[in-house]
Amino acid sequence: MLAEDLHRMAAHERAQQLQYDHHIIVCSGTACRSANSEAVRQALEQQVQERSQIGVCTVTNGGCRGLCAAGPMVSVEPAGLLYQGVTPADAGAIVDSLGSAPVPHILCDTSAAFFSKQRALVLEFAGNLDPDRIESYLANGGYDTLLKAVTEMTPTQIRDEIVRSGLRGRGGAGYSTGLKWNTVAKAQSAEKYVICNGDEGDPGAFMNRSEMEDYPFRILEGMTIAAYAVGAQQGYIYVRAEYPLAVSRLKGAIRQSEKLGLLGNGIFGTSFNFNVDIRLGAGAFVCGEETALIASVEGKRGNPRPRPPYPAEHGLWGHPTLINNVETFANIVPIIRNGSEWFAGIGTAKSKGTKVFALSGRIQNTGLVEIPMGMTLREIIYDIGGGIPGGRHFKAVQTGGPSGGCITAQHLDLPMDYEALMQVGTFMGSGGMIVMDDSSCMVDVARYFMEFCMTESCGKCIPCRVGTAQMFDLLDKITRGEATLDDLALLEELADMVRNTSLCGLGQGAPNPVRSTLRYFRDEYLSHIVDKVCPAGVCKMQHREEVLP
Amino acid sequence: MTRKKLATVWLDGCSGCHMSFLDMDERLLALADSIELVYSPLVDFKQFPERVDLTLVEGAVSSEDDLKKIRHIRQHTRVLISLGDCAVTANVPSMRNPFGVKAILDAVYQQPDLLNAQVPSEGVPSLLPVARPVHMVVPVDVYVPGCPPSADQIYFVVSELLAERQPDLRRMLRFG
Amino acid sequence: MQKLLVPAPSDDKRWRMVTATMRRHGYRRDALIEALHSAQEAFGYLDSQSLQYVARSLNLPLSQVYGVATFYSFFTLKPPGEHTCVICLGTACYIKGAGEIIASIQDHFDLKPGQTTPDDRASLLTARCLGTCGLAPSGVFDGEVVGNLTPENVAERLEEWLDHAG
Amino acid sequence: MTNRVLTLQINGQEVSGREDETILEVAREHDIHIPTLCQLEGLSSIGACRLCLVEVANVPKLLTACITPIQEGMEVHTESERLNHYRRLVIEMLFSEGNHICSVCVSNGHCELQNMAQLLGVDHVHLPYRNPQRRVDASHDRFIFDPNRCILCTRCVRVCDEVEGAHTWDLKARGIQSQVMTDLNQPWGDSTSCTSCGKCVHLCPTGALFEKGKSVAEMSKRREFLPYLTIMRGKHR
Repeated sequence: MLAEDLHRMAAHERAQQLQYDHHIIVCSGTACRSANSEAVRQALEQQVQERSQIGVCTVTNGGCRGLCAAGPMVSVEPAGLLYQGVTPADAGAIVDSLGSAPVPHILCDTSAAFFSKQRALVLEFAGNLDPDRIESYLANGGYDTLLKAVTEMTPTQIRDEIVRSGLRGRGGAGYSTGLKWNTVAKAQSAEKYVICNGDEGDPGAFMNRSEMEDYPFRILEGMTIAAYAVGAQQGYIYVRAEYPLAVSRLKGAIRQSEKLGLLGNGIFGTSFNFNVDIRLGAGAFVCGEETALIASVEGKRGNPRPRPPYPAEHGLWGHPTLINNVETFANIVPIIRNGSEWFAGIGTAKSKGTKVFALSGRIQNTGLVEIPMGMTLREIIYDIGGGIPGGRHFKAVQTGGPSGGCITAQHLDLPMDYEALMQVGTFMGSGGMIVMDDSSCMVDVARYFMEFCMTESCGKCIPCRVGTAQMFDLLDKITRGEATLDDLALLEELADMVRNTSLCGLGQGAPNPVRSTLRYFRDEYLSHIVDKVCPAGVCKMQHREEVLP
Repeated sequence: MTRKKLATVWLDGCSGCHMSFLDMDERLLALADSIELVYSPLVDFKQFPERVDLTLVEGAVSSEDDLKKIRHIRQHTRVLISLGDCAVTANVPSMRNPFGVKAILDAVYQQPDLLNAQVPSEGVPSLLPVARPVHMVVPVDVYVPGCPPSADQIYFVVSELLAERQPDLRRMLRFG
Repeated sequence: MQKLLVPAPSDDKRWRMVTATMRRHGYRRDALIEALHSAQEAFGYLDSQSLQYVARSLNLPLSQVYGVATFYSFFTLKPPGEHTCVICLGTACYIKGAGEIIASIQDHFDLKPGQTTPDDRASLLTARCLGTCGLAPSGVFDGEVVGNLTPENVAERLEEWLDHAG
Repeated sequence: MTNRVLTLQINGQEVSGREDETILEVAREHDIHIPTLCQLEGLSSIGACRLCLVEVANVPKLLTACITPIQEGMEVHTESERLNHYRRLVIEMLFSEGNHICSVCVSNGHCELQNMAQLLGVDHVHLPYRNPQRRVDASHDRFIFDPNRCILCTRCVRVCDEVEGAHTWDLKARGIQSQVMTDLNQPWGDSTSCTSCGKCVHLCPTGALFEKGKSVAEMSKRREFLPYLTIMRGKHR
């Protein structure tokens, strides 16, 4: 495909779309699907037919609107209406209302803070693209950026743009994306690889799932630009097998892109070749760690190895390998399209751009939100998230998953950026935000995360293998009301040791939930240990006359 | 000079550590000037005294009786010494731990070829779910691993403690 | 050197799927996980015949194949029941009571995570996060994601499966 | 490949080494002892046991000496109260993880775990013992595998793969559940790939792998073959 073909296809699709007066878009993300959005779409199609609106109105699949708990979501364009909790029985009313007053009982207020306070960069088009059709992507400027990159820019220029944009890895650690690209570009090797890390294993995080489901082409385009910028010929997308919809969307996207020559040899008539393959994860959280992920792509047990050497120099099959998170790749197109200055204008001094968070737990609006870096936690939870339901009180929010920590009410005005989170003892992580209220026991939460780390530990290094099991036993003992203050001291000793001596990020981060809850909720630990009482009433304490040591 | 009160205790062990204690031979006589043996399986005192300066404990804590004893002893002892691997690691008595008490008792007392197979329940203290090292039950001041520790090592530990010094023999001793 | 292809263990048509996956990857050793995914998709689980076939075809040591198959929790070496119920134990689901759901299944159906009912009708599994936290607590019933679970509606579904047994 | 000579400091002592050498290799060449359990010259290094962690000036994290290449001007410290504390905990973790009864072990007196505990001054284990139930495999004609004594150093796995080329051993499961096993997790004696060469037995640091017929304290291991094999293989390359 050449530039003319791209533009012709896009124009054709736009013209097609203009034939219709109304577009009804049904969210086809995993959450809405499980709320029966497929049946809603079929009902809408049927109603369009029955009411002789064919040719006037079209019904298509779309992406996530963010408000996952209120699904299925249906939008109507160009009226800009959004419906929530739609059932097949509403289909007739929706079709009847086209061009006149909206259906009131399912109408969603898009002027609410949930929508107005967000800033969509990664989640651009707010779900209006049909993730199954490359034409839909092309009609909205898709692959224009790749065209610009490979025909008007040198690899160095692209990397400079990424460096200047200040983009940092969205997988959690926040390393400069541009510097990482430079390292891979400078490494001498005939073979280089680009890997998209879609092994979103944090329990409570689903940003990457949604990004892969809704924007498969955007991710491919970002990867392809990255490959061009670092000199790679082959890419892999490593996706969890637990995300079947994301896998099938990505497979479809690869197939369609290959068919149009947007992947393969001689992209846009240049000498640049790039192919992408999908590798399925198989249920191992540790594979989110770069070196373990590489082992897994090579078909091996997902054991990490000590770094250095870093994958950027010595990665897949020993070759320089660029590994970025799904969301990092999703940011590439807007940066190259709009320029690094534009991107650097969003966010805080050291954290640029936006971040997608998955809000869940004890919060009114569970779902996916994208905010500019630097927004306060209070705005996220109370304005966007709609606060805590059931008249309960906010207690803490866990970020960074099992390697992260909690943020408490005293830090509600903390601006969300990499450094600020680090200061209060947690970290950005991939963007899971689990809200807890006064019905949650923090010791129980710490125990939950330790159990997770224990079962997800690969077992290679001793501190993580044995330490997580020992710490889990101690936390379990505390939640049973059988622990002593000596056990608490031992827990703290192990937390320090495991953090400082484990081989990879999983082990080094495993004690974080314990350390963080001990820092802010030590009194809860003490009441379990000394008074044998769980303040939140979650833990079932064994009241025994004499507890054996 | 008042002699220090010394006790030795035998929990779940083979008495090998006590044999090693006796192997101090003539050095026992030298020690006798500065210690008074107030309680021991080697002598005939029935009651653990109110105040003991040094208590050497052999054996793991395996039964209800062991547990009661060691708690009492800890309360009445200034310096408690875990003597030998059974006291320090639970050693051989701990080999039953993975299997649970019932499985062990059944394996020993409920074999099909035994006449009147039955688990003894009278006159014997019941077993704890697992055999534990002494320090998992009460605080321990000095550890002397070894199976058994040698007479030299025991002599060194006791004489250092008599001189009110913390014996540092950690790198000289090993398990087993 | 052209490696001789290993014949499939039987003429069961499901082997074709496994063979096709390995062929697509040129019988390269790094196709191991993909091949295991295919075998599990075809047969529902990985038995020693599947493991041996994959090992021989890809020229991999048996112990390496077994090591990989048991490292990843997605793979199972036991045949699952006719129906499977996966309860998500992700953080959001846990905070919203997934633990109680598991406990109630255990109480009512005597079924623990990883187990199958004695009549092989239903298996209970857990997942580490389905990524549907917005619907927490959620689960997967025979491949269909279901949200807002309660001990009651889960029991209802399980009873439906088990009732049809006879 | 050029092999420049770099100079660095270990424990305040000026030392030098080739740029492709690790901190551990250079330390050993200068008779500076860094404790290790999983590492063995002649096998690939995996950095798993964490005993060889060292402090390096201006590096916030502890570095794995067996894997980290030296750098010009590096200031390495191999001993400190903190390192010793961590190392003792590693040893305690191993004792708490398995069922190590030194007094009745074939390797009593010849065991690297036992010796390391002594060297590091571990005179008791203050972590709770986990008492796992593990089955001994005595199905092989000549050898026995007792997983109760296994510390998962994977020397057996590595020597079988890298030196013998049989790859009979590998790890199964993961985390605290992991264990070494043969072929498809079958009895060792039924393994079709095992050549009965015994290299795994002799490289095993503890009494987890031993020869049949050996009694308490009788199993000392012979390792001379490994450096020899390594040198010979190097010559052929």
